[in-house]
Amino acid sequence: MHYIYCPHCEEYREEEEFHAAGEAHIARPLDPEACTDAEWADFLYFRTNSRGLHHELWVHATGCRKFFNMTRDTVTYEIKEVYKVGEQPQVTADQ
Amino acid sequence: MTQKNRLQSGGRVDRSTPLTFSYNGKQYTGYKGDTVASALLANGVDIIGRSFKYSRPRGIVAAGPEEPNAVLQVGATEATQVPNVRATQQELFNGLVCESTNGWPNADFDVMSYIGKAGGSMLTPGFYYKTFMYPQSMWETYEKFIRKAAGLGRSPLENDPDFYDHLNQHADVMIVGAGPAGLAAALSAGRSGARVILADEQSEFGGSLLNSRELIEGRPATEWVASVVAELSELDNVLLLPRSTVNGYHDHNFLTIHQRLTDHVADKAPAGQARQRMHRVRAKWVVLAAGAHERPLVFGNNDVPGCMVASAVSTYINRYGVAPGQDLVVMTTNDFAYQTALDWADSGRNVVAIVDTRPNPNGDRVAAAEKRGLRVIKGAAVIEVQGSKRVSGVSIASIDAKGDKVVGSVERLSCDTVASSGGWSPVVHLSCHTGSRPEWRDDIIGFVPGKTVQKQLTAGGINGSYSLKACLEEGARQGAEAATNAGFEVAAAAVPAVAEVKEGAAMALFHIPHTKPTSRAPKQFVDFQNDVTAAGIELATREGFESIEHVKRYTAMGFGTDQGKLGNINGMAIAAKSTNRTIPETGTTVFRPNYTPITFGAIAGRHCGERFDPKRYSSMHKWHLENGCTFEDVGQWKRPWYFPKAGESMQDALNRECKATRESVGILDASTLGKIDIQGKDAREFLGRVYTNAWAKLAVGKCRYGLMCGEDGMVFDDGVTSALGENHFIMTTTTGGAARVLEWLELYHQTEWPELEVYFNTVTDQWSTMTISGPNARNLLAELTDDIDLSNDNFKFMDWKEGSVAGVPARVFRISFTGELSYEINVQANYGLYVWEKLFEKGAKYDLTPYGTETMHILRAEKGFIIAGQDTDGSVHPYDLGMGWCVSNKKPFSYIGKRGMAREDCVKPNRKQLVGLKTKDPSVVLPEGAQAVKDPNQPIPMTMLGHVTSSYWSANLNRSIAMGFVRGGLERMGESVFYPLADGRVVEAEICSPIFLDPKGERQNV
Amino acid sequence: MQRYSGFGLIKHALSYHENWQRVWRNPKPKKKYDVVIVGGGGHGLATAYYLAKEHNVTNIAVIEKGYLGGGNTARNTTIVRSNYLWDEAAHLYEHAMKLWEGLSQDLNYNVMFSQRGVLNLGHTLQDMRDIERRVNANRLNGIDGEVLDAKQVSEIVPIMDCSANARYPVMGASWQPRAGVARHDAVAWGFARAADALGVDLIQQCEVTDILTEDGAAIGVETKQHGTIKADRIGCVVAGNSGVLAKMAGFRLPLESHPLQALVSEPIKPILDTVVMSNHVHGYVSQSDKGDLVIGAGIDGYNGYGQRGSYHTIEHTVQAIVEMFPIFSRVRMNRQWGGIVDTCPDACPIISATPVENLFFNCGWGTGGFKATPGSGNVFAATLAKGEAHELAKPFSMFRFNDGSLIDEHGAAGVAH
Amino acid sequence: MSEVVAPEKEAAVKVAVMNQLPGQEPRAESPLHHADLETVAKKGPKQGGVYLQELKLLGHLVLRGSVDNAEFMSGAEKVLGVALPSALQSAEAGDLSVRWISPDEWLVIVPGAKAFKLERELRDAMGGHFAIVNVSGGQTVLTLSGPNAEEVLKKTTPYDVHPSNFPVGKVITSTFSKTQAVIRRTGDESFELVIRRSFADYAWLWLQDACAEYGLVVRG
Repeated sequence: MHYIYCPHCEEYREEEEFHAAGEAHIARPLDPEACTDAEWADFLYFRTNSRGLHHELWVHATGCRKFFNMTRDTVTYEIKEVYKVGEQPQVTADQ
Repeated sequence: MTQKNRLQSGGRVDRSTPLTFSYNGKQYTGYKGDTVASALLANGVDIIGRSFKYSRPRGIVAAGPEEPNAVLQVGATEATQVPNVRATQQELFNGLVCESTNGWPNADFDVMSYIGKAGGSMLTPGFYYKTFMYPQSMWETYEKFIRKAAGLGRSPLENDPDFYDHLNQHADVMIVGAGPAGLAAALSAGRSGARVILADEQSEFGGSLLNSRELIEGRPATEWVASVVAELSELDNVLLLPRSTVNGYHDHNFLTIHQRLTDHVADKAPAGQARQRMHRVRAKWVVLAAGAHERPLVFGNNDVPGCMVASAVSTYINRYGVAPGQDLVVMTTNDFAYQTALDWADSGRNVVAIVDTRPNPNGDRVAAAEKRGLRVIKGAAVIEVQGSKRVSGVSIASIDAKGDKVVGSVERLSCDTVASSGGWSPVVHLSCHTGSRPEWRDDIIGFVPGKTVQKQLTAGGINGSYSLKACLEEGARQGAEAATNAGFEVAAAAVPAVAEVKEGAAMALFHIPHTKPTSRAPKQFVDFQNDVTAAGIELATREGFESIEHVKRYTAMGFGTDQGKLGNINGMAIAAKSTNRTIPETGTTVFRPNYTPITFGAIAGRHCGERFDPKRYSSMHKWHLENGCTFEDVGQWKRPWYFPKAGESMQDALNRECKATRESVGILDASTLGKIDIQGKDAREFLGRVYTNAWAKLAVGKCRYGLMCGEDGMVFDDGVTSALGENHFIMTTTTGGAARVLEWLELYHQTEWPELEVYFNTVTDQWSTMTISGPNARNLLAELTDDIDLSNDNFKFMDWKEGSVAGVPARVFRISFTGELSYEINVQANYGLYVWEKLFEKGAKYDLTPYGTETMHILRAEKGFIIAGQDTDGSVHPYDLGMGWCVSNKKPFSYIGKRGMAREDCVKPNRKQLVGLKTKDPSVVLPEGAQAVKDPNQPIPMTMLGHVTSSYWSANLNRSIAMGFVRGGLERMGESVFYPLADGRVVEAEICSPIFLDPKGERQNV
Repeated sequence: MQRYSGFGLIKHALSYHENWQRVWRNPKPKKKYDVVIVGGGGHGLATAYYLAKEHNVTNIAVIEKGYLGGGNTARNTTIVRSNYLWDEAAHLYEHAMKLWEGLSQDLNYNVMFSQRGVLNLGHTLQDMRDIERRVNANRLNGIDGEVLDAKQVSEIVPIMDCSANARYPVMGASWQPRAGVARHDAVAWGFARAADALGVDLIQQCEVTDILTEDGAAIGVETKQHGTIKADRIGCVVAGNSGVLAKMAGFRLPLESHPLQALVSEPIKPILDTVVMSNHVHGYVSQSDKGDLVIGAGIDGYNGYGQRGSYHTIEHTVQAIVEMFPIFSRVRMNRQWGGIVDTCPDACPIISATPVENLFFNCGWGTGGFKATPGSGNVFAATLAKGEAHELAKPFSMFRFNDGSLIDEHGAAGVAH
Repeated sequence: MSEVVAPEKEAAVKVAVMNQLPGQEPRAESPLHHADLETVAKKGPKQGGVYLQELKLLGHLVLRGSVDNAEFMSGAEKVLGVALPSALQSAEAGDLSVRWISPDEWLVIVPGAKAFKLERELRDAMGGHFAIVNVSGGQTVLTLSGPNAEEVLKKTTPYDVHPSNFPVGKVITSTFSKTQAVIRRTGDESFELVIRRSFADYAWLWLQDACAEYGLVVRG
């Protein structure tokens, strides 16, 4: 039962206020027509699905309705950091 | 009936307040302060139930949540039945009614026991898996008997008359357990000013101190408890929760507490009171002070009533003033149980012997017992119990130093009670809930909480610290540390003086050897509730079930309602020994929530019945109710479905509504459609990216229909969006899709295209929307507006105008989902009902007819308009729907869905495509969901071409109409397909255009 | 293999059960196998069994990092049904159903497959349309099923609230009589015992740390406890951990692993003798032979390998159960737990070759893998034996996500099951 | 209707601003109109642990804009008489109050009749990229007060409403039972809830049930 710091509301909120929105940093190809079917599928469906550190997108659904990123351990469920959309994670697996 | 085992004095029961209760139909008396278990023991009740596999008589063995046998059906009425209540935890109240859960005709005399005795030798672990296989057809029959034999209590058959409650709590320090350690922790933390919650499952605080005769500062420990509780209750930053079990410990220090508010008062909660309450706690720091459970030893016939856990015997004597027998034999591997012998002796009963498995025990309690002249037999053990419905004696024998085998001769002692102690198991349960694995410690012969990522501290028995002094010190220290960590600097509370007791070393012994091998010795029980024996565990390992998880699953050890609190460690020890491994090598035992079982109703809380899920209403709902509307659930909304008049069938009503709309004018409450206000200079660009069609040239004052797809190119929503201004649009969505579409827009704006200047706001609830549709729509509207020129030239189809309707400022959209001349009137919701009623005032002369979703569906189907979610299923793109006209691939930006619908499989020929369907027999209405085939006579499995998505009787066309998917359908106009139905009929239908009425669309343009 | 029977049980009772043989050996792994199957859950063990039984490939190892059947096999709610919507899925699950129907005898191990029927409730008009569509498709595919109205439903489950004043009244249901439940542990043990008897090496407590490849082809696995184990073909059947193994082999899968929770009540006397599922109020329940009400919770939205989920998911599920069965309000929840489910975007599995030659994956069963156990193992065995997908497995290639030929079973998959 | 901007009159209208209020005659009905709280108030108890009142038919304006947009921020302050508050804060000026909703969103509440005029003034005073949406008909305000009001909120929202975390003036949007609400502490024992219209009946149903044990006093 996660306790999540919303970087926009700037305080901790209960998980019930949030939705997980999948893996973070999956940018929409700038020129979709230039993508092969396989490349498009990679954007659309294929995921790293990390066991351990995972960068993911959440939305403060019943709060400020803003999306933000989170680095979370998918085994211990520890939240290592939250950061705004457009920012890069400080905590990464290769550290 | 006299309470023959009740002592003249002593204990915490109130002898001046007798309580009567019934057990298995007999009346008994107990006292205020009793549990059902202590009252039954006081009354000399030995047999509390029957074991489910062997149907052996069972008695009470423990005094707390670890009790495996005393599991009763409680409840005076059908509606208030509660199955599987632990007698050791149920406080006695006047009029309580309880029964044994197993045993027929009754627990005392039980026929099954003979079958148990006869068949018992076959009921080994896994016997289910090894038999009942032949003949195959018989299994269902066998299973009925197996199911009957299983299960404990029964569910009530009437609805629960009580209600339950939730409270969200936030604490700086959450302390679990109000024994010496927990109380000391609460003192430290409480004095710091931190928000503290102290919860304990028992009716009063004090934990083990309530059961012992230890002194604190020279006075009875309970006096110290009282003084601490008094101080804590003075602090308004401290919340004290008795009768409150912390049943679950979840990630990020979220804990659930199950508080029993009225179960000690009566079956049914007093009027207006919640029966139980769940506290949902988010704690900065947690102190686990849950203590430890004593382990019984595993020996022959150790389940005969009269065999108890040593500390439980002391508890019944010291806390309840009950000595559950006359002649006691104590068997122990440690010093603690000597106290039980002393308690027993001091209660005036006879201690036959203390049988100590250690060759030369030393320690203060041993000395005290010997000083008191009690017989202590060293290096020996009780290898077997005599008696069936009550202990009548024991066989004891010397055992070797390792406790592996019997050495020397067997002596018999007669007694009626056997108290055994194999040492203590810390209550590590909660610490396991978040995935932390307990660690074995040889010095305390038990598991303690393992490493955790939670902000958790532990104090007292849970750490294997069993002396009162250690508990108090650890509690005070950890309470202070928790508060300090939570930001409240504080020193540990001073610890009161207690006598130090010297403990001799305990012996690591779990399974008492017998003169015979385990497989042939009398049954030696490990898990009483599931009838798991030492022989069973050895058999499991012999068969190759070596992982402790396999052993548990194969034997069912630990799967009972006590979750193996007494048995698991003994079982692991036996499994370890029989596979020549140490206990830690064998594995650990990980506990999951709940610590003890929790009422479903309490978990559900108030979210039941009409509060299960919100019902959303439009401003006109009251009118709908008053006008006999039948409603349809659409998402959380209650939408008008149809408006039957007296005596009308549904079809009658629909026919009337449909005709009235096409012939005069009908009205629909369309308020539930999602509405999103879009402002910003890039609004147009944004629309162009999320809709499949073009938006660049939509003039202010105009409306346009749009399709929304996912990146996979599949349609997921649709609706009309109107240009209110150059930089201002209002988008409509499906009723069910509103929230999803808004989040979709926000997702793309916030993550992909933040540079676009646009804001989205929901205005679904802001506007009441009423659609008047039909040839008389204009005439009706004209009577209510004087500032809108409704002429066809000025106010064209797909225009919107602002003006007043019935004197209320309105936005009127000339859009049509029925194909008729239609106006969608939007007014601020505060005026919705007013305008609606005005429309009916003026509408009378046009026979203005209210219609609901069903007529709307029929009318739009006559026009071949789709309903997203009914005619789409997430696997169809616009071209499959024959809606290529709604796709613009000239747009510079690659809108969402464009690439997806260009994938190989999406452009291949012969996909399933949406077409109209005319049954050959116009009177036959195809069932929605019917599957099409080319040749109805082909063998099964048949090749299916697609299914019927929408199908109705059209009163206007006086025939049935349908839409559905047919493989390659758009190229197969005029061909026939066949629908083999469940009732054997085969319906032939012709593929046609889905536009059944007014193909040129003239009616909406008049 | 020591044959099991009622008579045998009596015989053993007379000898104090001292002569029962091991159900499986504890072999030391060989250096090389024809086929190595990674993952000793139900699907992996079934794969090994059918490889040995139907394809005469017996030089097989099943490598399990924990204990046999200790993953989702041990954690699911044991529902078995085959009433899926799309032909591809329906044929696959029906293939499994037919195998279930003789499984106890085939394995000489009672998996307690109990065909007590499954109800999928409908609470809205769209639910009922979807049910009609699915049942019609099932019927023409040769799968038993019928559409029931609310009255018929309440006759089958009189203790359920089928009244009109429920928040979401029951409008009807689909009913598959041949569906039911089975004893999950027994399925794994039965397949393991039978596979072992056919010579399959079951290697427990052996964790794969790498997949060894040589110019684009898999040649074996590296293990923590037993070093290198070579193989001509490798089949990965590791459910929630599929992504981890794919990473070792250097590719990604269209999967995300989520926590899926379940819970049981205390054992009570028989009161519910069928399986009831509701997508709309989001709960489903059956009663085990032990008497527990076995209840499945919804899937948690975030990725998780922790074998535990969030409490409010449990709350919502219990609310749904109390909404459907108000009389259970005073019954008590005994235990809850979680599994790791590997979910595909179209709620259908992947049974497929991979970008790495000789490496095959069987995964993506999401919340519904148990019911497919024998069928999954059976078609995957054929796939591994021939090196190309079994006819029934072809539509479930991982490459369907490239061309877009998904098999969207979200409707039929519905709630976690 | 003189102030109405009819699109066809002003060719290049950027945003359609509309006075949604009629004259006196048409009857307005708040989201809880059907519950007839006036009668409940008359008939019901006068003393209890929780006091509930609907502040109906107020003017609700949603302001959207970036804090980096000086014209937006200063324009708002000029017209409102207070600066737009920062995260989780609220501000008041006379009969006007403003709540932070999200980093680019604020909710202004004024007497119903003032909403349109205020929107006009704000639009005139602001520049750059911003949005204003009149949601007066889409939501309503409930006040919850009394010695047990905080306890009722603890049953209703997982948010920590203890004064140490939720002091007077603080405003949050959070889960409200199974819907959501904007919750503001207006006093030691008083709170303001902003509820969406279509959920108002559910909120009313919920509050009646959750307040029962303390005694609910409805104020008309």
